[in-house]
Amino acid sequence: MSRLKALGLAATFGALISGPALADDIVVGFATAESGFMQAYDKPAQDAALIRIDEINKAGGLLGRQIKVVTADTKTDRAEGAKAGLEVLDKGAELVIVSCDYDFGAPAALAAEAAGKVSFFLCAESIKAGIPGVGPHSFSSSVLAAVQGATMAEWAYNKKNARKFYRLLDTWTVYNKGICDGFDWQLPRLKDAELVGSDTFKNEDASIASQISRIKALPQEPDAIMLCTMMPGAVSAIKQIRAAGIKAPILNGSGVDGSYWLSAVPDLSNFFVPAQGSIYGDDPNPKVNEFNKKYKEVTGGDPSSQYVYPGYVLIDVWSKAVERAKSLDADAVVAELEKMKDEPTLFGPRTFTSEIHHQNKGRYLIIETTNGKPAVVDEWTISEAIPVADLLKQ
Amino acid sequence: MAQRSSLLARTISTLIILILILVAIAVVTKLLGSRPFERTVVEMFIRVMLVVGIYIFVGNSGVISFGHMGFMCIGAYAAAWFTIPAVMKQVSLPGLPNFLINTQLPIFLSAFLAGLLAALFALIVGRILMRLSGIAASIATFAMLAVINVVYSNWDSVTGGTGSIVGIPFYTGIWTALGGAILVVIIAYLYQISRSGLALRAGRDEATAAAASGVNIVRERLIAFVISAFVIGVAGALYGHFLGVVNPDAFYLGVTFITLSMLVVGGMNSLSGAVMGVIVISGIIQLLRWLEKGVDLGGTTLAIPNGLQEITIGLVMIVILMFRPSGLTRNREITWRFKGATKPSE
Amino acid sequence: MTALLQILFDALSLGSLYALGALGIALIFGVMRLVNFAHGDYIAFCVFALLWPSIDAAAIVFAGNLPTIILIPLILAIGAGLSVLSEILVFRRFRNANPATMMIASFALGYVLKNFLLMLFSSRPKSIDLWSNLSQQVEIAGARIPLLQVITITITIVILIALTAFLKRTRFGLEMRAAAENFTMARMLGVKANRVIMLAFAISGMLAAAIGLILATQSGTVDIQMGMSVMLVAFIATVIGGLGSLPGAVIAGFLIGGASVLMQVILPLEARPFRDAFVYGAVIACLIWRPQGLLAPKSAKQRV
Amino acid sequence: MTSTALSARNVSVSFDGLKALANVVLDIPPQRVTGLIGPNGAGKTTLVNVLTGFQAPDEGSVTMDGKDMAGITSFGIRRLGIARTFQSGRLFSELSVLDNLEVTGVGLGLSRREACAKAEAMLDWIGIASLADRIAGGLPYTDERRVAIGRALMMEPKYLLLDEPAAGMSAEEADDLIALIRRIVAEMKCGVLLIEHNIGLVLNICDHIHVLDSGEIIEDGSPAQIKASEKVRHAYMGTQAEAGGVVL
Repeated sequence: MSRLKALGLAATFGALISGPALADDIVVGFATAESGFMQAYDKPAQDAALIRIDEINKAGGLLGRQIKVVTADTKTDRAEGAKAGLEVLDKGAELVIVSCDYDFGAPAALAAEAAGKVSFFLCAESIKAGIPGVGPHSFSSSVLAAVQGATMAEWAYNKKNARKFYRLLDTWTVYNKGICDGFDWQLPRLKDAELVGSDTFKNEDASIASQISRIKALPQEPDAIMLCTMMPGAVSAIKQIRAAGIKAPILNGSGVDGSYWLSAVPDLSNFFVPAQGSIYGDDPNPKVNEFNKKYKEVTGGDPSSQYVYPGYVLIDVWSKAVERAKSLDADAVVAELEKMKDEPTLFGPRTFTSEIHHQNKGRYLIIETTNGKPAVVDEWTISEAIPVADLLKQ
Repeated sequence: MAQRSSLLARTISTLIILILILVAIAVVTKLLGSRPFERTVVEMFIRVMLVVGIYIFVGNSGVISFGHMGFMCIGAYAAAWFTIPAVMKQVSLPGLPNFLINTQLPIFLSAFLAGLLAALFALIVGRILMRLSGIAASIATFAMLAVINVVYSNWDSVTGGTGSIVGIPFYTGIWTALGGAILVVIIAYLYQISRSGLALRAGRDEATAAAASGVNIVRERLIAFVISAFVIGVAGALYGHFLGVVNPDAFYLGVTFITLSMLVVGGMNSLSGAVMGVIVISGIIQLLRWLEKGVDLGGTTLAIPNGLQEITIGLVMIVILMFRPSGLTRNREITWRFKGATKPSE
Repeated sequence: MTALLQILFDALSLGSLYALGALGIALIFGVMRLVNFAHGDYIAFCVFALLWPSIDAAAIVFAGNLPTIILIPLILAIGAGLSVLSEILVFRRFRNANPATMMIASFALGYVLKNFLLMLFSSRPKSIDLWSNLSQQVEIAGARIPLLQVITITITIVILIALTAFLKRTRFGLEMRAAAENFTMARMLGVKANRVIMLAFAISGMLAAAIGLILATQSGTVDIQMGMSVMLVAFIATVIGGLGSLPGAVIAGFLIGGASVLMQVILPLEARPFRDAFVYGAVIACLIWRPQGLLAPKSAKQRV
Repeated sequence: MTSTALSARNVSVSFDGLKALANVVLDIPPQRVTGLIGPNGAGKTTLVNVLTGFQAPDEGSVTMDGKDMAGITSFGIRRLGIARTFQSGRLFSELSVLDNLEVTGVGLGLSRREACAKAEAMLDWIGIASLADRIAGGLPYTDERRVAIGRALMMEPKYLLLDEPAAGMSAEEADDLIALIRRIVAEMKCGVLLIEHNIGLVLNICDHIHVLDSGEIIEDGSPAQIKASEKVRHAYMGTQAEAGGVVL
């Protein structure tokens, strides 16, 4: 990051964070990781959220009042997370924004719930990040992992004529299992589609040679491999699969979106990722490309993956709900959020109901990587929302 | 020959001092009135339970265990099974047996049963593992931890897999945690002065000579293993009620190393060492976190960069161990007397 | 037959990584009874040395761009240097401390290293393309194996032979073996303790660097956690093999790799996520069966 | 065969193919001091280990008062009344002297209160009551030996096996030790096996002496017989010329 840009960042956010708090200000609290493992995942989405807040403030504020941001570091520690939640609440936060991951964000979200405040996960994709795992005032602005698996299965079936699927699950996280769960839900709904094999591995496995041997032992290569994994193991798995000469299309969740890792697998092709928006400058919506430019201006770097976007979306939908409720009262804001049906945002429509505060159906861009170059090739929305009951079972 | 005062009279001062220190910390915290700080102290009291729990086995037997956080895992999940409302369990943990789904116990009964479950598990596994000693025993306990972790991370219908289980009632506040810590310190003290405690410590110093004194080390180790599993199981339950969510990842290597470090830095062969290790390390961590957030010095804010706290605490631990290889308390117990009879020569 | 051969290759490739790790840990344990928990962080450190410090998502390749002939010695030297430095600055002061104290000190050192890397590079895994032509397949008797695995196995065997020759034939080696068997005795017989220990640390650090390079080439990833799982398995292998026994550590490393691959192959799908539980269960069984390890050196036998 | 004695019957032990004990026959009768001498590496300590259950014999058996002791653990054997000391002291270094003795008490089933009382009485009996509260790790050599004997004597064992108790003692201290051993036999009715390098001490106090060399009993008899034995002289001259020359 160049010094000049760093200054720009300080100027924009510095005013937001350290400016004097006026009695009239609306306080938004970030109980997110500023250090440790989660920092790398929280920061980009948080920056996007700050961009949206800045836009709102420049446009006259929310309910005519300026939004003021307070932060507390969770240090990627669960117990510290709960403390960070309390800290921002003590500073008067009306909205508590918590870590990207459900496990690390939940303690702070639970603190907000106990205080009767609205909480939003920055980009959690588990059904628990919302009513089932926190309570009636909690939301996530991203799209469920299961939708990603379901989207890829249905899209590959329709557009790539895939019939024989292979499923490779990394059992490390709920996110990974969520992708495969969505895939499992979708597969029986696709006529003639069949699962020709299934296997598991662990993200930290030094080698997945035996899993690959199992794929190679199939009488014929599958039409598509559903790979449910995330960083850092994903790169290793993809590299080993391609190195073994398996050329079948690889379907993934959004966790592997981004070009920062592609250098590890030169000339990767036939590789598909669902994304809420494109970071590659070719989003069908020009406003997304404008946002990317703005993000670069403010932070000094391009968005590294689609996980920047949910941060922007959450401030967007929350502020709309506040404007509509004409109040900061948590119940009133939640009621307005739950009225949203296909509410347009820069990164696809959002729907919340009293049953689910997450997206069980969503529009995804399909990003295909060919010869190491990712590009938007299609857009897909699953034909049927995944029923809440099925999601909870998983 | 002068009549010797009873064992209890000779050693009780350690117990009283440790309890007074814990109570004083709780009272001061309440007076300060900061909610985030109060949570820090609650977490510290739970750590006291964990470290003293490990001490009961490790300190008395001399066998380093990497497996005890497995008991914390068992305890925390048991507390989840016993206290989450039935409606939530039906959905999130459908694999639980019916009687468990339909039970919802009061928190203290649940914590006690959670401890018992951990103790029962320790009894079964310990009958095999306690035959080992030295580094082989350490590795075997680590293998036990790994097995527990793998099972709880993947038995989705009963444990929720790698995902967090939610819906555990919030309960553990500062007085509950203080009560838990005091209770555990008392248990550790009573074990230490018991027949089994003495025999086990003899075995720690000289296993062969202990056997030649009629001590069945395997049995005494098993007793300590089971008691410490109970204590840590209860601590796990309170931790669940403290955080409101449990996740297998929270009971794996990270917490194993931090608790062992606290024990060793404090002095692993004494109860005072276990307690002081937690207090001193927690204190330093808190201090560094305040520094990280920034200290206001006459208008200018002085702050250390994020992440430096972790590096510093690691260095502090190395330095303490360099100068005090047997820990801050030098493996002694704190007593009224300065030149106590319990002073080991060095 | 081909399937069996494939299993054998898969087992050998995983096992050789573990064996190299176990060798690094066993060497240090042999000469100073230290279980070095920082070993995994040495691995990560060496791999991060390929990159320029940056917390951006995309890696800035630095040393990784050097020609192979310079790159390999450089990374090995970094591993050796880091390892020797930690001995001089930290472990030397713990010569007479009990094993638990040393273990916690090494853990604390690893914690410092890890967080240092975290500060410089952030937790985000970075990608790097190292010798990607090594990932092409070779076919041996119908079984396929990536060239890299062939090289890994070969390197392991070469290192083993070289190390064995070094230990058997040279004066340094003789001293080190003597020290591993019975340190106090060796010292009394005039073995220069510091020299032998430093040498052991240097070799151990180089082994860590070698593992790092192999892992980075294979996975294309540079990650803070990357040495962790190899280190844990290596640590277990060292104990199962018989503490202080270098051949034992290597054999146990291959055995655990083999067991892991075998479980992956034979377990039914529902049980496969529990693979490691079976592997660790086997570890416990093995310890109960031979508490002193598979190849315990004579000095390890307890004397009454 | 004496019916009341601790006996080794044709005991053989080998380590890695090397014979440590071959066909050893030895009786330790009650209320007597039996001596066991022999050059370094003769297998004396191995024999003690076999007699106390720390080492299972490859062949042969150990019996106490006619009862076969095979398969009984070392702590089980102590509970049956066979106590021992170790060459290297092996006190519980971080415990006090009193606690060192108490360990045997609780090991044999007493409560701590009872064990404490017995331990105090034992320290008194040996004459080291003043050491009670000292930490064992820092004791001088002779005191260490006496504490070790006290620890073994707790609860009045039937047999006591002393492994080189006088090593490193001055002549005066050795005399005290002789007096103590005499009292043990007389007052506790205990059968004692004494292993010593100090052959003078053994000849002085023992009723019957066995000589072990390279794992075999090469001679046994009264002190006078041992003194006169050509075999013994030869064994000592061969392996330990200086010791043999001076003592015999």
